[in-house]
Amino acid sequence: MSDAPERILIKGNEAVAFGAVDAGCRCYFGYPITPQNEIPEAMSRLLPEIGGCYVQAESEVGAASMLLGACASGVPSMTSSSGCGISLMQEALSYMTGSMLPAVLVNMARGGPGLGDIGPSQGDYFQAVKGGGHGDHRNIVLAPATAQECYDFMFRAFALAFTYANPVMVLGDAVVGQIKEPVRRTPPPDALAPERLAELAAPWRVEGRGRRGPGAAPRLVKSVYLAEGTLAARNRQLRDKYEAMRAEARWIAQDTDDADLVVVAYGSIARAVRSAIRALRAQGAAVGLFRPITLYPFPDEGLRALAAARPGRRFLVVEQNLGQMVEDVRLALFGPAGRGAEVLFHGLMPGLLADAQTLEEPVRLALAGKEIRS
Amino acid sequence: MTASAYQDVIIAGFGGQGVMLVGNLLAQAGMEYGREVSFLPVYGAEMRGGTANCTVVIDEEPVGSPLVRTPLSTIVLNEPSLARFQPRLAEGGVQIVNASLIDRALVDERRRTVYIPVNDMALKIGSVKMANMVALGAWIGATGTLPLACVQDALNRVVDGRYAKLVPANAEALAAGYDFAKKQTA
Amino acid sequence: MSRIVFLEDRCKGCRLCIDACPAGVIRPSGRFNHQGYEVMTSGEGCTGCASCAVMCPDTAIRVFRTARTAEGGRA
Amino acid sequence: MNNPCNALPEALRPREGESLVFDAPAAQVDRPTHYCPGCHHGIAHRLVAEVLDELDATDRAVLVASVGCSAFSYDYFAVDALEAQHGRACAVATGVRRANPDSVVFTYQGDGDMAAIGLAESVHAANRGELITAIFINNTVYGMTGGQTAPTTLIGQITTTSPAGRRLRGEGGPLRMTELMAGLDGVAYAERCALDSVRHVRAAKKALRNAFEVQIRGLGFGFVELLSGCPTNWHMTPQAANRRIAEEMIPVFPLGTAKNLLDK
Repeated sequence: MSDAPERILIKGNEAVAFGAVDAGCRCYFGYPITPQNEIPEAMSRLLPEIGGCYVQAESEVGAASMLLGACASGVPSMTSSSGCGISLMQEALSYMTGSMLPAVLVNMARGGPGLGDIGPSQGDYFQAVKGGGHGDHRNIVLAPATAQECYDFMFRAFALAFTYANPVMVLGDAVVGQIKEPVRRTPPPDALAPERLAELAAPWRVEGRGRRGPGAAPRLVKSVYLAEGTLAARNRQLRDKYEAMRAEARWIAQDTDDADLVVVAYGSIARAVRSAIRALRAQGAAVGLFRPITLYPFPDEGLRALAAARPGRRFLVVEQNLGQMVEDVRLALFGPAGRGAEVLFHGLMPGLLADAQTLEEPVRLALAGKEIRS
Repeated sequence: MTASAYQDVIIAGFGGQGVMLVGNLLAQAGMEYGREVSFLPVYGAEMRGGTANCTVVIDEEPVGSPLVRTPLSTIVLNEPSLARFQPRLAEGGVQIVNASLIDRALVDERRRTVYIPVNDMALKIGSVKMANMVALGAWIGATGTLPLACVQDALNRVVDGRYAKLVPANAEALAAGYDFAKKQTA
Repeated sequence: MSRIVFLEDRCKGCRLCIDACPAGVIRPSGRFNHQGYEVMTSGEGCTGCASCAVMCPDTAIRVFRTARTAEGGRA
Repeated sequence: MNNPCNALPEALRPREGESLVFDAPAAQVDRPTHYCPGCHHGIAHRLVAEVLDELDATDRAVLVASVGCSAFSYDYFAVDALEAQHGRACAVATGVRRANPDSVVFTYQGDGDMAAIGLAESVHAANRGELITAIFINNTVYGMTGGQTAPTTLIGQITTTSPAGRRLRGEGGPLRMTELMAGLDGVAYAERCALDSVRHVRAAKKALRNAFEVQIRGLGFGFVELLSGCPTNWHMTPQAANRRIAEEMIPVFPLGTAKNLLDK
């Protein structure tokens, strides 16, 4: 055996909780909803042991509002929910973006619209990436596919949230949350030490002015800007920040060098796609995988590079929804900097479980340039 | 990766038959054996019809899809599960079928099957609650995916500390199923 | 005698101080501050009880109390 | 902290033989408010600031502001502050106090904010016994939006959205927050006061002090309801508004301490 720490077999949801706590999270606010209940359950055990706080709120509205208060205090804090619960959090999410607060939210998405079901779905892509709340709020969105990534991405989420003073959402689904896999509980290379997070919050957190010494001026954390020109200035500041976030785009490209067809998929669906691609490549098909790790900022550059490297190369977007990320793929390839490429779409219906074998046929059809029926 | 290193199984039965526990045990053992594993309990629509099921994948490289449409093996503990998963079993795959609760006439003779009375065997060992362990033992015997001892040892991590005294009996149940399958396939 | 001082630029002319004064010494002045509110004025007889200041929503009144040297004695 | 008095011109300084017996508290920011003439928010702000100073809590105080006329209350308190969404102040304050247990946290909310859109957040924060102090301004209307019906509007009261007068059936009766709060196990102090008279204002200050003390002593949630005037939306003079509080509001919203764990 290597020197690596022991692997433990835990659910993605539990990995989220361990990752958050190890990354420095000290407050959790939530409300029960399937399929993410292992997160609050784990947090209610873990946080009190280390002097942190766990509060089961009266609603997701309350939970997200408590998160706002804890984040304004500069303490690494999070909430988690799913589907309809995340909808209820949109108000606070918009306020937290407007107030420039480092909130971390986890959405283990379930099927929708409405109450939907408790199975996996990627129907919340638009809500997560385009912003489900009011105003020009943008949030970094990370999309884990494995339990290990659930652990690792919590470090990245807190690091990004505090670096940019902006909410970060971790978007999984019922499969990512419920899958049990081996996880090594060791901080990933992009982790920021909890002391560093505290340093980043020191210039703006509310804490009682006396903590900053005698005669310190009071601080105010807010999103309202009524005086003429002040909201414009705030939005310019946010725009510049969103631009800077583009440097955080991450993706994984696998087997793309020789690929005539690149399948674009994220999260749990990318796993099924990867297995399908493995099987098809064994049969000689030239097909590869492009997996966005950040859904916002979207990895435009990576996609464009793939398109430019091999003109005529096709792209097939596979999502478990009616077609959401495909719009961002098209924007990347057809937008101002893109030179275009053939972009096909295959949608898996929410409420069904996606396996690799089912995905082989649409990929084969896309390779042959034939119509795919979702 | 070699083709033989990959193994997957769907374990299905009534809620309460311990389907999730043996799935968990298998994944834990696979991990301790140094393999990559995934264990996925299935919720929602899949829970209708009186069955609970989970999928375990064991591989030498990181697991891709944690779900399989045509499993290489199944463990079916009740009739609804047989009806659901027998048609999906991959060609050449093996199924462990609970003879205590499932009519032999329902078993597709073209399928490689270990037809084993897990409830009756478990009762003899001490408790019908260990039927799931007998079935998993039979699966180990039939597939050879992991050493029996490795799975028996993993019981110590999977069984809650409060029930530690039940570990030896569960290990015995695993062995009984294992021996049954070995004899049948010998 | 005690006295009160109005911060006239804070006064909004609500007149709550008039009702509050047990000595009845506060009345409108007929003058307006820069915001156009009619400010108050105080006549003789203030006891320094601060009731007006307690009721003032704009913290526009300061109260100075003179220590009484003898019962009924006034400066 | 600078005492505003020091900035006053010569005429406003004590003369020989005089003492300044009423001055602005240090926790209050020396600036004109945006409130209407005769609005009681100014009195309530000053009382809270006085209490913070007297309890030596100003330096560790955090104000959670609400939405309504008092949305900009943070402009008038010399303490760290943050904005909450409409109705969510008690939940936001929960987050602040839990994240920063050494702070003294208070919300300042109107009746629409706390008793309508934020009733759930308020009641549950109170029921959890959060160590925060909630100051609740009851003036029976939505002030900032122009005098619409509030949960506290009196039966028969005409508002812009109850033109025929509020009717119990279909529109509900005046919500009695103090009684509701006092019934919750997590609440350590609950009192209803009024700001219509000198005597009542002085009593209100005592209640506010108690409501902060229960927080500082870790006893539970502190709550004070302040019956306040809204001359603008009541369409009456400030003086008449005070009379309305005495004659119409207090009979419906009885004054007094509904719960006090300080002496136990």
